[in-house]
Amino acid sequence: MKARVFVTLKNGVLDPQGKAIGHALNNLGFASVGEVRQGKVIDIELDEKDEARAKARLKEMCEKLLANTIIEKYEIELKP
Amino acid sequence: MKARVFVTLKNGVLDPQGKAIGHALNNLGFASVGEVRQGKVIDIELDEKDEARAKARLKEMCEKLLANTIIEKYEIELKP
Amino acid sequence: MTAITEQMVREHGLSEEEYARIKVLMAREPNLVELGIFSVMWSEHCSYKSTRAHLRKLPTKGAVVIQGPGENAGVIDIGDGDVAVFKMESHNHPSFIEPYQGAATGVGGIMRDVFTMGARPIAMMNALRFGAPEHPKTRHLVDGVVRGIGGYGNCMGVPTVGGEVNFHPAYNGNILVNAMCVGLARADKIFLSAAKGAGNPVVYVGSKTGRDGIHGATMASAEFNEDSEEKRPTVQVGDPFTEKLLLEACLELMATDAIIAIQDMGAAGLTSSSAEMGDKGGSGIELNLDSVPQRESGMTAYEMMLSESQERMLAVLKPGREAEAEKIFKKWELDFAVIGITTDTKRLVVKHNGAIVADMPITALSDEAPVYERPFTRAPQRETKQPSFDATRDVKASLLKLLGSPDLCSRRWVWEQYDHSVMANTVGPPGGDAAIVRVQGKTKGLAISTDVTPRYCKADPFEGAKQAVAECWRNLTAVGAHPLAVTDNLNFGNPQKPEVMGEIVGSIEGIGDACRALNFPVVSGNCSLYNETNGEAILPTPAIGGVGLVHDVQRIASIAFKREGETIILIGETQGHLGQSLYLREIEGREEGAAPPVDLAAEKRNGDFVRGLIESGRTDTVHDISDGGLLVALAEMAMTEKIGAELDLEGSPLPMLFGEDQARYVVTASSDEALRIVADAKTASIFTKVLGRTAGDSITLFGARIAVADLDAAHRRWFPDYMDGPSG
Amino acid sequence: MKSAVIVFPASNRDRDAADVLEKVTGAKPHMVWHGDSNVPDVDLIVVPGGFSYGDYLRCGAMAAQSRIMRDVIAKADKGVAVLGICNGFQILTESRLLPGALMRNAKLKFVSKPVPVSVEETQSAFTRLYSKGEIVSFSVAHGEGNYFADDETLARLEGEGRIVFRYALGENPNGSRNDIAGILNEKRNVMGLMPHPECACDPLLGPPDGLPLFKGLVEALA
Ligand SMILES: Nc1ncnc2c1ncn2[C@@H]1O[C@H](COP(=O)(O)OP(=O)(O)O)[C@@H](O)[C@H]1O
Ligand SMILES: [Mg+2]
Repeated sequence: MKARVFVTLKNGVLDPQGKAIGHALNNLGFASVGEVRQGKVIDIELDEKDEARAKARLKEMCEKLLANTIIEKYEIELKP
Repeated sequence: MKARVFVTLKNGVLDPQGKAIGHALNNLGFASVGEVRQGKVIDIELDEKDEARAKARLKEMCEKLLANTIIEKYEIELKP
Repeated sequence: MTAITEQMVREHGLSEEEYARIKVLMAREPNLVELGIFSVMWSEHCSYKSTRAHLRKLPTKGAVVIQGPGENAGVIDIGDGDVAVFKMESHNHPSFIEPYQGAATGVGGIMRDVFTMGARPIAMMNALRFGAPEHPKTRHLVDGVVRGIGGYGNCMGVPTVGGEVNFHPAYNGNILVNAMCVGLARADKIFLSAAKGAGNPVVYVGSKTGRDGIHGATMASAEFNEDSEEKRPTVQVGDPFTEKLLLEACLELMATDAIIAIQDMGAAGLTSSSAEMGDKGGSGIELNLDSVPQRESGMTAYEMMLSESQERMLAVLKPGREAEAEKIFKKWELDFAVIGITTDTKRLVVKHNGAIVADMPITALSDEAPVYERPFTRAPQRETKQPSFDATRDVKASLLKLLGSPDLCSRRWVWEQYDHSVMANTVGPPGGDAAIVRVQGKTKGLAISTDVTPRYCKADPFEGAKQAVAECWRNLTAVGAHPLAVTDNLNFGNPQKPEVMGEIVGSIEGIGDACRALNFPVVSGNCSLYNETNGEAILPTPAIGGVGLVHDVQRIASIAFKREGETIILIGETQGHLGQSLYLREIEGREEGAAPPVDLAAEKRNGDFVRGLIESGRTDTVHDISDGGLLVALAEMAMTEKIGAELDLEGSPLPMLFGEDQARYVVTASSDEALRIVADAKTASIFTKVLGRTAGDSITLFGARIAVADLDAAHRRWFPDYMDGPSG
Repeated sequence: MKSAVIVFPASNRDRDAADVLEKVTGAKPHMVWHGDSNVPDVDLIVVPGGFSYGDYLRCGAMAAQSRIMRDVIAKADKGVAVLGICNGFQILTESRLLPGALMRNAKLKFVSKPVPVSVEETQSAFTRLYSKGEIVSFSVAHGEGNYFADDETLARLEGEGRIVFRYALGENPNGSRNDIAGILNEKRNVMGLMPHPECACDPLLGPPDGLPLFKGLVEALA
C-alpha cells in the first residue's frame, strides 16, 4: 500500500519560505496569488494490508520522526 | 479558491532525502517501510473564480518558478 | 543487436571520420554499447582532442611537483613529508540547467578527485561567471549556484574559503561554475589510478547506479542551442551525506595497504574510470555488470556504462583483501561489490546477463583517441594607445560608482553562505587577496587564490592569460606566501571556430610563459569547451587556481589598514593603463583598448621584495593592485577596519588612480620603517612611491574628502540589493 | 574533567571540539560513535556541530533517534553536563532535552559569520567565567538556527534565567525569537547554542572568547 504524509508548519508559525514564494509569484505577474505556505510531502511504500494498522503505524512515524510537533502538523493519506 | 501544488522529483531521479528517511524509519523499527520519496507541497490562496483559469495559471507558476521540470514533476489540486 | 546507423553515430557526437576510425580500431562494427563507450571516451571532455596538442606546451615540472597533470589531481611537496593535492574543474552546463544541483555536484566531483588520491580536502574555492545582472535568468542562477556550492561543501565540513564572481553579457547563455579543491596528504600515502597487474579484484563502492546524466560527458562537449532546454538532459542530484561517508570510508581503507589503484567515477562513470585505470596500468579489465549495485530495475548495459550517478568510486584491490575492504564500507553503510577483475589482455570486456556486451582494446579509447590540430587565427592586435576619457570627471563619484559596481562590490553576500570557518584553520574570513588555511597542528599554512580577468583575455588571449597567472601569483605573494604551483580551468567557446581556437592557443601560450617565468608549474587542470549559445561564445576564461606555502601563519599580511599614522607606499611602476580597465567600462561606458601588458620580470622582482618585507615582519599590510586600479585598492584597504588615508598625489590624476598596470602592490609601514623600505627598494631597482599616510575616517586627495563609511556602504550594497530584486 | 564527543557520520566540528577539550583538560576526550550504546563515564558530553546524518528531513531529527542518544539522554537525566553546539543544539531540541525547535533561518540562507553575542546568564557551569552582559564574538555557521518556542515556554525560559546567550547589538542572524542564541534545561546541566565557542579558542582565528566557557566547565566539573 502507498501512503502520502503531509508535514506543514502549524498555523501560528511563521513560514518565510512560503512568503518568499508568494512574493516571487507576485513579482512574476501572478497578481491573484494570496498567502502561500510550503510544506513537505513524503510518499511511503508500506508493506501492510490493513488500513487501520497502516494508519496507526504512519501516525507513529510522524510523531517519532517525520514531524516536529512543536512547530509542525501532519496529515496522512492512504492510496490503496 | 485554494490550491495545493505538489512538486516531487521525477521517477528515476535520485532522492537522497527520501532515501535517508526510509533508512531512518527502517532503523526505528518500521520494517514494513519500502521506498520513500520526499517532495514539496505548496498551498496557494488564489483570488480566482474560474477553475479552468486557475488551473492554467497554476500550471504556468509551476513551469516558471515552482518546479524545475528537468528533474521535478508537479501535480495541481484545487480545493474549492 | 541493433545495427549502427549514421544517425546514431551523429547523435553520439561522433564525426564520420571518427566512426570510420572506430571501425578500423575495432576491426569490425561496434555494437551500441561500444559506440556509447567510444562516444564518451572520445568526447572533448574526456579526450581533450582539441587541446591536447597545445597543453603539452605547459610547464609541468619543478622542484615541488610530485604528480603533474594526468592523475585525478596534482600533488606538490609542502615540506615535512606533507603534500598538497589540488585541482579545479568546471560544471558549467549542468549549472545552467539546474543551478543548485549542477553546482553542488560540481563541488562533489572535484572533492572526489582530491580524496581519491588519499588526501583529506581542507579548502574549497569557486570561480563563477554569470551573465549581465539585467538578464532575466541571472539572479536565479546566482542564487541557485551559490546555494548549491554551500549546500554541498557545508555538509562535507570542508571550508569554502574564496573565489571569484564576474558578470558579463557574454555569459548570458553559458554561465561558468569552476570549483577547486585543495587536500592534504602524506607524501608516502598517495594513491594513483594505475590498475597494474592481472587477476586483481575490481571493486565498486559508494552509491548505487541509476539512470543519471547519461551522456553527460557528451553534453558537456556539445554546443548549446535554444532547444537544448527542451532535450531535458538528466541532471544529477548530489548527495553530500553519502559523499561524506565515502570520504571517510575511502580514507579508512587507504590507511591499510589493500589498494592497488583507485579512481572516482566522474564524467562517463564506469566507462572512463575502468578504461583509464586499465590504460594507466597497462592492463585489461573485465567487468560483470550483473554485480553493479543498481538503484533501478531493468537497467541496460548501455545505461550502466554511461551512467553518471554521483558519489561512486572504482578501486582495484590486492587479491584476498576484499573482505577487509567490505567491512569498512559496510560500517559506513555504503554499497560495496566486486564487479570485475584485471586481466593481461589490455582489453575492456563487459559482461551482462551472461553475455559479452562489449569487448574493445583499451588503447583505442585512450592513446588512439583523436587529437586535432585545429586551425586557428590569432586575435588581431589591439590599439595600444591610451583610450580617450573625460579628464574633468569627479574622482569621488567615480570611486563610489566603481566600488558599487557588480564586478567590484563586496562578495559578502556570497561567502557568508559558505561555511568558511569549519575545521578551525581558516585564517581570516574571505575577502583578502588570498585565503590562508593552516596545516592542522603545524605553524605552516597554504595560501590559495583563483584568478582570471576575462575581458583582458578577450582583448588579448596571450597577455590576458599571462595576467591571470601573474595576478594569482601576486595574490599569493600579497599575503606572504611562496607561490608553488597552479591548476587551471580553460573555459572557451567552440574550438572548431578558428578565432576561438586562436584564443585557446594564445591563452595556453600565455599561461606557459608566465608559469615558466614565475616558476609556478601547472600540476592539474580541466578544459571546458563549446561554451556557446546560438553561436555566441563566452569570453575566453582561463581560470588559474594557485597554491602557495606560508612558512609561519603568524607572519602574514592582510589588506586592512591596521593603524593610523603609517606611511603608505606604492610598489611597482604606474603608467596609467586604461585600456580594458573597469574605469573605462563602468565610468566611460566603453570596453576597449589593449589589455595591460605584463612584465614578468617586474612581477617577480616586485613580488619577491614584498614577500621579503612580510616574512621579515617589516609590514603586515599589503594589497595587490588589480581590477579598478590604485584608488580602488586603497579604498578596499580602508574599508576593512574603517581607517582612512591622507594621500599626497600630484600630476595627471585619472589614469594614475584607475589604470590597471600590473606588478603593483600597496604596503604600509611605520614612518621609519617606510624610509628603509624605500631605500632598500631603490637598491633592488624597484620602483616605489610614497602615497601618504593612514589617518582618520576618510580618504582625502586633491582636496576631496571621501568618507570611508560611504565607500563601505556603496561597496556592501550592490549584491544584497540586487539579489533582493524580483526573480524570474 | 573527563569528556566525550559524540561522532555522527557527518559531524564536522567534532575535531574542533576535541582539540579544545584536549587543550583545556590536558586529556583527549572519548570520541563516541553514534552507533554505540554507551557513553563512557564522563563529566561532560559534547554533541558537536555538523550535519549528523546529512540533516535531511530536519536538522538533528534523525540523530535524535540514534542509538547513542538514548544513553546521552539517560546521562543528562542523571545530571551529567551536556553541551550541544549548532547541530548539537538541534539534536538536543529534537530529542527534547531542550525545549523549542530550531527552524530555517528567516532569510532562508545559510549564514556563516562572526556575530556579537551577549552573555545573559552566568549562573551555570557553562558561563561562570563570563560576566553578565559581557559581549563576546562567536561565529555562526548554520541554515537552521531560528529558535522558536511558544509564548509560554519563552516566558518560562526568560523567568527562570535559562536564556544564556543572546544575539546582541541588533545582529540577529537567523530570526530567533527573543534573539535567543543559547539556552539551558531546567536542571541547568544541559546547554545548547547555535554559535561556535569551540572555534573561538585560538587567537590566530579571532578573539579567543570561547575559552572561558571551556575553562569554566573544567573548574565546575573537575
Ligand atoms: N565565489 C566566491 N566565493 C568565496 N569568496 C569569494 C567569491 N568571489 C569572490 N570572493 C572573495 O572576495 C574577494 C575579492 O575577490 P576578487 O576581487 O576576485 O579578489 P582579487 O582581485 O584579489 O583576486 C576575495 O577574497 C575572494 O576570495
Ligand atoms: Mg587581489
